[in-house]
This record gives sequence, structure tokens and C-alpha cells, in this order.
Amino acid sequence: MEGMPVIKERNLHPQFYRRVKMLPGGEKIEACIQCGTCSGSCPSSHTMDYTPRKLIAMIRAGMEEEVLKSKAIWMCASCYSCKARCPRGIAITDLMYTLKNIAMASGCGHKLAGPVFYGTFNRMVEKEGRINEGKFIVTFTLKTDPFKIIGMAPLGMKMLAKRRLPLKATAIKNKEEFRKILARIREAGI
Amino acid sequence: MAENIGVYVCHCGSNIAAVVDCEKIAQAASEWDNVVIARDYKYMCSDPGQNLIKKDIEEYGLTRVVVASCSPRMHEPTFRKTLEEAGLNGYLLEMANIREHCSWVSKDKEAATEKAIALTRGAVRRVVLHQPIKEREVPVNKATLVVGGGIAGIQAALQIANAGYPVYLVEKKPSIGGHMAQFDKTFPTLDCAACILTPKMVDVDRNQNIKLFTCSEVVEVDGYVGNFKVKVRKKPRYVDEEACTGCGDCESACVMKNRIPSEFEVGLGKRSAVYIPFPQAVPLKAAVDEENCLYLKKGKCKQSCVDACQREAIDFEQREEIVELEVGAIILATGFEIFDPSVGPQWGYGIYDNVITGLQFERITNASGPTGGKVLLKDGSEPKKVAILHCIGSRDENYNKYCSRVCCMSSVKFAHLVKEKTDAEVYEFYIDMRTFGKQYEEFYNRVQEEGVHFIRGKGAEVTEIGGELTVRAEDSLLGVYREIPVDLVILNTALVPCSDSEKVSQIFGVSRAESGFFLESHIKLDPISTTNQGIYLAGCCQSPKDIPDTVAQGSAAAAGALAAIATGKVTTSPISASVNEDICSGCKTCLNMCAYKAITFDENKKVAEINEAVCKGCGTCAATCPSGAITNSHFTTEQIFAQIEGVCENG
Amino acid sequence: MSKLKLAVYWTAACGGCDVAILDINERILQVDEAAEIVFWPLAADPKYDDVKNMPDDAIDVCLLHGAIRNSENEEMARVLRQKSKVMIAFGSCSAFGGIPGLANFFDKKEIFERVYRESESTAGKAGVYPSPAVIVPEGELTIPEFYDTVLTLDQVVEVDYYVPGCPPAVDTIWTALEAIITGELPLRGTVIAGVKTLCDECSRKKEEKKITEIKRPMEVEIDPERCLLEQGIVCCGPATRGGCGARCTSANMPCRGCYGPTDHSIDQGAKLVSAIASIIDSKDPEEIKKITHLLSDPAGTFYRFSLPGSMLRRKRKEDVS
Amino acid sequence: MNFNYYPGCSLHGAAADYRMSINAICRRLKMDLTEIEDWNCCGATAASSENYKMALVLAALNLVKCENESELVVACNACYQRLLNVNSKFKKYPAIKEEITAVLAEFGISGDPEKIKVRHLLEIFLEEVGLEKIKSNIVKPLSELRLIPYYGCMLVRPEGFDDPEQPTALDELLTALGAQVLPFYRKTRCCGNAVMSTNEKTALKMIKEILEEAHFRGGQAIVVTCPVCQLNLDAYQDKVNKEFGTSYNIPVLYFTQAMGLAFGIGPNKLGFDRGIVPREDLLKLIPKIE
Repeated sequence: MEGMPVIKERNLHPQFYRRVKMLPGGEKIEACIQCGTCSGSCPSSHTMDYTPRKLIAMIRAGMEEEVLKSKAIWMCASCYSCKARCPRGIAITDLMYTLKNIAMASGCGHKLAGPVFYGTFNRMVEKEGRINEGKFIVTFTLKTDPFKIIGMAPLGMKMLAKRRLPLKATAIKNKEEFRKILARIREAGI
Repeated sequence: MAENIGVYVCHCGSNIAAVVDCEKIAQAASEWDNVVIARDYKYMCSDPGQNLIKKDIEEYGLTRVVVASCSPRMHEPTFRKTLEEAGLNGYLLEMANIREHCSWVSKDKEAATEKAIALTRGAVRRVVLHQPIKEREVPVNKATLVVGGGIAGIQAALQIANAGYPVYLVEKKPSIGGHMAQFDKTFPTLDCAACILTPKMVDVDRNQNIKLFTCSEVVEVDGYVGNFKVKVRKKPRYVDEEACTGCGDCESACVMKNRIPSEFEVGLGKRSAVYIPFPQAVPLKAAVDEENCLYLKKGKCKQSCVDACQREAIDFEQREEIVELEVGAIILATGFEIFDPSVGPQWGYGIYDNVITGLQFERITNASGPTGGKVLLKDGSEPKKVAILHCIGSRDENYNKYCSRVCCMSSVKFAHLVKEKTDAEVYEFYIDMRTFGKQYEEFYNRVQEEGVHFIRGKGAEVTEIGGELTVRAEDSLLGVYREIPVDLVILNTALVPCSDSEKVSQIFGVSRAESGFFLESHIKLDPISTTNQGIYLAGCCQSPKDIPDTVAQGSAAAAGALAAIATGKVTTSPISASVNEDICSGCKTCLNMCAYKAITFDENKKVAEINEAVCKGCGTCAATCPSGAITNSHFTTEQIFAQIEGVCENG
Repeated sequence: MSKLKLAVYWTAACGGCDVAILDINERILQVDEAAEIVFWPLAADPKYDDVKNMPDDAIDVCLLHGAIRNSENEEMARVLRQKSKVMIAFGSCSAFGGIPGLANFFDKKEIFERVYRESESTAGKAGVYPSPAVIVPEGELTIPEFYDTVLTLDQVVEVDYYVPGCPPAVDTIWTALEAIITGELPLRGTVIAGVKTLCDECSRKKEEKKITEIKRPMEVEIDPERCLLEQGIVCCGPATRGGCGARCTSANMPCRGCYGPTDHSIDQGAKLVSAIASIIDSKDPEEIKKITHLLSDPAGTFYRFSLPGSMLRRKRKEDVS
Repeated sequence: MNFNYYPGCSLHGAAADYRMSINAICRRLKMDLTEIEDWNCCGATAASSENYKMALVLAALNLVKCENESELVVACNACYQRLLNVNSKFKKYPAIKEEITAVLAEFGISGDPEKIKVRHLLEIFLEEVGLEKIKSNIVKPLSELRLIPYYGCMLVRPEGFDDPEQPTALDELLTALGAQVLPFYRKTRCCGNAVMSTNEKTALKMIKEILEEAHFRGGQAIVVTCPVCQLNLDAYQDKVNKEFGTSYNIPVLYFTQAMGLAFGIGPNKLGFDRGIVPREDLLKLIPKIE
């Protein structure tokens, strides 16, 4: 036992709190009363390293690295239960998106499954304009855990048998302009 | 117009002077037209400060005074008195609020000072146009109307009656007692609610000075402080109160026996259509419930109640009557309602049998309640694990923003009662523990020692997992998500304004706060008065409060009413609107605008008329009047424009 | 006794007031008997220079109708003021700005754009705006300068009496003329018309002022007995000085407000806004919004005749940095 | 009745049966759903997770393809919420709206997404078609079926046309079809799809809770409004059973399939045979046409 962790004030980043407050979902976090309704309503908080409530406390304290490197933000299932129930009207789901945005932009936790999943998805969207579910799952799995493919095979076969896996590629027609627009908006940053 | 004006700039210690340059204001003021003397001083409201004004009035022959200081809400009466003492009419005063409007809301010294100068200049321009006006004295009727027979109303009524003055106590339900009559034990001392309440209820019944109206509602209030005219609708009880002895024979004989959910038992028990609300009811008389009585509803019933009553007290011929009362003061003690947790399905109320409200728990644990005081589940077994959820519907933007104040303590009390009566583990889910009253923290401490689990985190969801009730919450002290299986969930629900509070506020001409509770005159300094002079507030109709605070406010409201009754007269503000008959064209635009019903229409003269005694001087009619025929004294168009021009003029 | 010397002049206005004077019919003979008309461009011959050459105070009474819209209007107002003992602002344009005053919801630039460029009837070389002076081979030509803001007469010169109306009602005119002829003029500054608002003269029944709809006269079958406002028709009567005899409302048309505010109200438009707002029978902000949006041109309705003379005077000018 | 229509990627993939059933019942109800020209992916949760502006652009690009003041009907809950979200975000953050409008303008795209009303297919059936018309098309009332109405999260949260915790639209529709609609408390619990690939255990637990209550209530089938929910509840039942030692076997169908059955449309036309958990047993409970 190493004793209680001590946070050195100089390692905190009050500007991080200020930045988050300016972004979608961050608006009302100063009003949080730390009641935990969000975490209690969250279907995945039991797997989070920090609960949503705690993340808000950490943002307010300025614990930038800890927040951005947390696994919790990738566990959000985007079900908006927390937002619907928050007694202070904080848009917690949007806050989670914002934290993911900052984390992905700064490369934090880039090896976690979450960012890889989202990155893979978005690259496919950027390339084709639409998602081919089967192709996407295979690409993603190969990137993260190639051996898992074998475990996925039975379900894949079933889906195929039920004619629910399209083999034909799906894409939009006007790819050129579409790609340019997305590139343009991504370069604007968050 | 030549007037001699004195301008007095208050430092308010450092409250004003730390941000606003008071000396500079006085200096600037000394240059303005009509100003003969301008001074700044540390505390204008102090005796020396006031003496300074009095001395100047005499020495400089001041005819008008401007005080630049705090809000007129604080000290306008003080300085009016100062002027009166020096022989000037108190309304020849104008105040500039350079504290709340300048120093307290700014850090920029220069800008704050500039604004303070502008406000003071506005006041100087305005005060020139002030007219001396006189406060009016009106005689006071000695009787008081108390609306609501809960503990707040009972306390107020007894206090006034014991001082020897008549009281009319009007209660909507068939019995007085209110919510307190439903409670089991009361924190922090755990005496039983009935034991301390029923003697007071009996006192009300016996007191010669109290005339009690049950099953009654106030439907109309006219008049003004000292002279209210009230109409009370007395609904038929269908039982002759003189004859009824409260024996309960009718109740047992009723065809609908045990078929109607009892309000008193919060739906946990059943009653008859003719019933005595609870054993200690006052008056202890039966009443017929119109909604559920087969005879009254369908005209078809064998009327076994009539046969059962040896005193022949059942009287289906009774009809509603309107009673007219004249009173000098009114005390509103209309109480509260319980938040309905079924609007938030996440708490499982109305979905799972063993999710109950705090009020229902009060009945369950009450010896006279549906389980005879045993803490039991729906199936009759004893719970092994009980969860108590705080803040259900309170401190929540989705429902009610405010803290209901009593729930932390009643939750702790519930925990104690569960512990006392069962071997169950008790889990309290709280956001913040608020146990601020006398002996409250000690009580909390005692219950902690009884082994209750206090979990800091709001119960977010009550669900059923594998056939077991489960509370989901974050234990925020541990920073972990918990699912705690329990047998019984007690939702400690918010106290909310009565559903008819808007109607009541309109009948009595009182305002409501954002929360829906009635608005007091000043939250700190006058929490019992309303903006309608002569109407006072007591208990939870003003805001959620516990029994000690309710009783204190009941007494305070009584003291407020008694002050006027004892002197036999009250002074009313001379600020009121009046109609210039030469201008009024009888367009009737103003008639619906008066919140106090002070405007009537003279069909002969074809002009509007304002009853100055009823008028509160709010100015709505003056603003409305399209022809400019209505003027509000002390707030005339000329005065207001002079002030605006003074404020806006540069330098 | 020598005859009264009378002048009538017309600045920015439609000219209806001139006609209205003639509407007194044969009583004009009485006027003629008592007064000599020394200047009246509509009816008599004297020219500007004749007036300019008169000695000061040569005219006993000048009735000036019309707002001040350009430099010529202003110049003549000043000249006539100098030459007249009594100056009467005659008609709504002169008294409060009147219909020309609605132009104060725009400025000169916007008006020129519309009239000389965007207008559907602009043909040929669009975008040529009038300019006060232009050099042609023959020399310099001038026209009066168009002002940004329409002014009332009393914003330019001192006015002794006001006779409101668009145009003033015959009775109102006669009261004024009679006072002039007999020399029994009231206190200086008096508005020669009623004291109360129009509702006093209007014979319609007033019951309860609560409306849930705002309607235009043609959208509804008007009850000829009942107050128009109570029927949801915006009638300016409650905030408009009476004296006209309620001619419009007795003809089933709402009062449009041409007699201006009473002595006791500062801003007729503002009074109308608060009066209409007061009688809307709803507490729901959305519903209220819906009701008020039924009124298509609130500013033009409430300030139809009184904008230049009101506290607003004109639309706020964009800050020029 | 004619509507702009956004099917979403799934309807061209795993939710082929949803597409088929929509087409079949719309033909029956004489509704024309016109796919908007060259629509693109809504971005799902992925775009928002990486860059919220990218998410808004993806959604906006679809919306501006509709005519001003028109409506866009969306079949998938996730797509619905993404597309719906643009307008509230634009309203709340005018600066973001300005930035995105400017970028689109660079490419000559000028439409205003705020002029388009985004609506879910279920909402259209309830509010535009109306239950009366739906009832009049019923030839085989589903009176033998005990159905679990499952809405999922994104139909009603963070915004939508029904209550965010206990919506009733689907209950009403299924009741109109004659079915026995069971009380279902977890009707808006998340199915866990967004974390299925990254955090399978959590997702399985989420699915299990929904199946658990559906089973406890005695549902013969779960009815869904979203291809994502359908896939999760249907395809992963096996895994849930393995993980938790349960033996759930509850068919999961689209509300449009339920409508199709009631309308007497042949099961094959509704893609009824494409359930991972077989749905065929349900057909035995559908009355035969006389």
C-alpha cells in the first residue's frame, strides 16, 4: 500500500476545465452536485474506471491527462439516460462525446478499442460515404484482435445464411466532393 | 421649480465605499440645480446619519431629500421617518440604490461611480416633482380568517383565539389535522405525532373563539386590510353535525365498506362512503363522500347507514351553502402536497408493489395504520433489506429545483423506525445530508450508530433483477456503481405546492414564487407577510418546512395579525392609483387588469373608479390606461420621466 | 375694424386639409367676412416673395398643414412664423407628423433606393437620385433638399395652437376658425379638439375587453353595436383624442388614431401597445405570440399618424462608426 | 402520401427484412417513400465520437437534400436521432451552425437543415397515417400474440416525439393491430450496440436485462423500431445464453413486420424468415384467412 494518492496542484490544468466548458456538453458542469444519478442510470458505468460523476469532478479539478486517458469515456453507449435524468440539466452524453473528441484529436488512448473502432468506422464513411456492416466488422477486428475473427465466424455464417450480410459493396456516387467536404471540416478542428 | 434639496451619500461602511467613490458623488451633486447641500457619510441609517439630515432640513430649509444608499426596500421607511421628524412629509424623499445596483454588482470603480452619479442625478430630478402624500389609517375588524387546518393553521388559530379574538378556521377536508395527523413519530425527539397534535386539535374544537368550518373552501375575497369580506363555500357533509356522535355505526353499515381507498391511509387502507377520516378526527363526525356514495351518485342504495344511525344524523337533503364572513386579517396555511413519483418510472413507483412513498411509510409504521404499525411488505412478510431514497422530485430540474428540507431528517427517522421494528438492513441513498436543526445532527448521529448504511449517491433507478427489487446508484464516496438488492424501497418524495395553489393565489391576491409556493413579502425580514397587506402565510404553503418551523411560522403569522387587531387600525400605503374623470373616456381597458379588484366602473358617469383602500399602487392600470386618465401617485409619468432623463443625461 | 389677415399654407401633406377647410361650406362666407386671405397657394394668388416681403407679424393667423420633409418646407415654415402673430399646426401632419411621418421607419437612402431604383415602375436609367443642386450647361439648378427625418411643425418653429385630424373634422375646423374670428383663443399650446379619447364619443357598447384574436375589418362581420376592439379589431380609439365625432367607428371602421394622443399621454403608439397587450386574454406566452402576430404592421398601426411627434420620433439610425 | 425517406446503411445490410417489410406495408397503405438522392451515412455514434462537427456535417448533408419546409422520414432510431440532432445543436450553438454552413457554402451547398422536419417512421404511422387507417387494413388481428414493445434509447432520447423514459407510441400501434401488448418497464433501456464491438461484456449484460424482463413478462416476441436494436437482441441471444447460463429464445421482429402480418401480407415478403432466432413459430398464432 503506497498510501493516499496526492495530486500536486501544479500538475492540474484549470484551462482544461475552461476548455471543456466551452464545448458541447460542457456548459453546465459547474452546476453538478455530484449526486451520481448519471452513473446510477448508466448501463455501462459498472465497467468504467471512473464513473461519469467522477469524470465531471476530475474535469473541474483540471485532471486533464487522467480524464483523456480514461477508459470510461469509450464505454459510453450513447443511450442518453444520464442526460434525461440529470437533476442539473447537464448534457452528459454530449460531454462524453466532447471528451472523446479531445482524446482522439490529441491521440490519447489511441490503442484502446474505442478510438480504433470509431476511427475505422469514420475512415470507411469518408471513403465510401456509407457503411457495409460486414466489411466494417472484419476490418475492425483485424485491426484489434485478428484471432477473434474465428469466434465471430458462426454468427457471420448465420447472418449470411439469413441473407443479412450484403456482399455487394455499398457506396455513394458523389464521393469526390463528399471526401473534400469531410476533409475540410476535419481540418477546422474541434 | 425651485426646491432646496439635500443629497446624502452613504458609504454603508465598505459595502458601497469600497467600490463607489462616495465623495465624488456628493461633489457632483453639489453642482446640480436645486441641490443646496450634498454630503457623504459612513452610515446614513445610523442615528448620527439621520440627525445630520434633520439638522440640514432645519438649517438649510430643505424641502426635498435624496439618499443614495442601499435598496429602498431596506431603509425607505427609516428615512421617511427621519423627514417626518424634521417636519417634512416623508414622501418628499427619493432614494438612489447605489449598493445593490452599483457597488455589489461591479468591480470597476470608475464605472460603478459613474453609474451611482447617474442614479443619484435621476433621484434629484425626480424628487423635485414629488408631492407630499399622507398615509391612511383604516379601522380593523377584530376577526381573523385562518385557511387550512393543518398544524400551521391550528397553531395560528389557537394563538389568536387565546389572545381573546375571534377566528374562523376553514378546512377543505372533513377533519383538521393536516399531514401531521398522518405521521407516526416526529424527529428529532420521536414523540408520536398524534400525541402532540391531537391535544391542539381538541383545543381548536373547544375554544369558544374559534369557529371551525370543515368541508369548506374560500371562494371569494373582497375588500382590503382590516376589512376583508370573505365568502366560504360550505359543502354538504350529509351528516347533521349536532346529532352525530362519531360512533362509526354508519361507517360499518355502509354498502361500500372497505371498498374505497382511504386518503388518510394514502391508498394503503380502505374506507366506506360514509366515514370518519381517522380515529382522532376533529370534529369527530362522519361525512359522506359524494363521489363514492351510491345513493348520492346513482340514487340507488338501501341506505343502510340511515338505518344504522340511532341519532338519525344522516341527512341527504343537506345542500351546499355560502357563508359570508367579515375579517380584518387572513392567514393562509394551506399546506402542501406530496410529489407523485410515478411520473419518473425509473423509481418504479406504481410498477413494483414494494416501492412506496415516505408518507405511505408513515402510515405503515403508525400503530393506527393499515398494518397496525408493523413494517411489512405487500405479501405480509417482514423486509430484510430496505432502501430509502432521498430527493425524489426535489433538487431536480426535471421536477422541482428546490430542496424539500424535511426529507433528510424524515429519511433518517424512517431508518430508525425500520431498525426499531425489524432486523432489516437499511440503506439510505442521499446526495447531501442536511440535518441542520436543533438536535438534528445528534439524531443523525444516533441513527448512524444504529448501523444504517448511508450511501452518498442518489438512487438513480429501482428495478427488478431476477425477481428482486434492486436499487442502482453510484456510491460517490467510493466512486463505484452499486446494485443493491432490497425488499422495500421508500421514496422520500418532494413537498410540492398544492395543486390548487394558483387558484388560491388568485382568490387571495397573493403572488407565487417560481416554485409555485406562495411568495412572502421579504424572504428574510418578513417571511410571514405577503404583498397583499393583511394576508399572512404560515407553514408549507410558503415553502417546505418541518414541524418546528411550521409551528414557529404559525405563531409568527398570528402575531402579525394580532398586531393590527390589538391596535384596531392599520396604516396603508398612500401610493395608489386614481382616475381623472375629466379624461377617462370609459373604454374599460383597465378593468381586467387590476390584480386586487380595486377598479370598478361607474355606469352613470361612464368612468372607471378606483377604490384607493384596495389599490396596492402597483401601477398596472396606469400603464394600461390608453388615455392617460389614470395616475399612480408617487409614480407619475412626469416623475418617472424626470428620473429617466436625469439618469440618461451625460455629465 | 380691419379684417383679420389669414394665411393658409401646405408643406408635406396630401392637401386634404385645404379641401377640408372648404368643407365648412357656406360658413366660408363668414370667414371671408371676417378675414382677408393674404396667402393661400390653393385658393389665392400671392407668391412666396409676396410673403417674404411682408413686414413681421403682418399675418394675424397662419394655418399651416403638412409635415416638414424638405428644406423648402422648413424655409417656408420659418418665413410664415416670422410673418404671423399666431401659428396653428393644422392637421395631423403638421401637428404630429401624420402619414408622411411613417417615412421615419426608413431613412433617406432607403427611400431613394426604393423609389428611384427598386420600384417596379422605375424605367430606364435606374439609380439616378435627386440631388439638391446640379450643374447643367445653362447653369446650376436647385431643388429642395430631402431630409432624412420627417419633422413636426413644432420641431422647427414655435406653434401656438394645434388642430389635429386627417383631415380635421368640419366641427373641429369651425371651432378653431370661430375662435380665431372672435378672437377668443384658448391658452397658448392648446390642442383645439376634445379632451377625452374617442371612446367617449363612440356610441358602441363596451362590455369586457378581452380578446383572443386580432382580426382585420374585412375578415369579420362587424357587430355594429359593440366596441370594435372587443370584437378583435384593432381600434386606436382608446388612445386617440376625441373631437372628431367618432366618424370612423360610426361607419363600422376602426379609429386609426388621426387626432393623436390626449394631453395626458406622451406617446400614443406606446399607449396603444400597452392597451392592446393588456386586453389579450391569455397567459400562455406561445399563444400570446400567436395572437399578436395576427397584427400585420404593429408599428405602422400604432404610430400611423404620430411617429415624428412621438418619443420614438423615428426608427433607430444605425450607428455610424 | 409522399415522403422523403432516409433508410440508413443497415437497411441495405443486416436489416434487409426491415426494408422488405417497410416496402410491403407502404405499398399496402399507398405511401410513397422516396429515398433522398445519394444519401450518406449518418455517422452513427462514431462520427460524434471523433469530431462533433463531422457528425453534424454528415447529418446536414442528408437534410439539405430535401426541399425546404419538407419532412424527412427515417427508419432507424440511430439515424433518426443523428439527423434530428442537427437542428437542436444548430439552435443551441449558432457559431457552430455558422461554421458548418460556411463550409457547405464553399461547395455550393446552400440548404438550411433547420427547415427540414426529421421524423421517425413510427411517428409517421401514428400521426400521419393514423391508427384508424391502419386498423382498416387489418385482415388478421394479432390477438393471439403477446408482444413486448421495445423502443430502444435513441427513438426518444435525447429528443423525440414521445416520453424519454416511458413512451407509448409503439404500445398504441401494436394494440391497434389487435396484439396483447405487455407492460414492459425496460422499453427504453439501451441495447448496448454502441459498445458491442469494444466492450462486449457490458453489451451482453445490457441485452440480457432486456431479454430477462421480456421473458419474465411472458412475451412471445420483442417488437423493435430500429435495425440496431434488432440485430443486438436477435443475433446475440446465443452469446447471452452462453455468458449467463440462460436459455432465452425470443424472436425479435420489426414493428413493420407485425403490421405486415396483421395486414395479411405473406411472411416471405416481410423477410420473416430472416430472424437469427427463428420467428416461424409465431406464424402459427396468426389466424388463417378464411
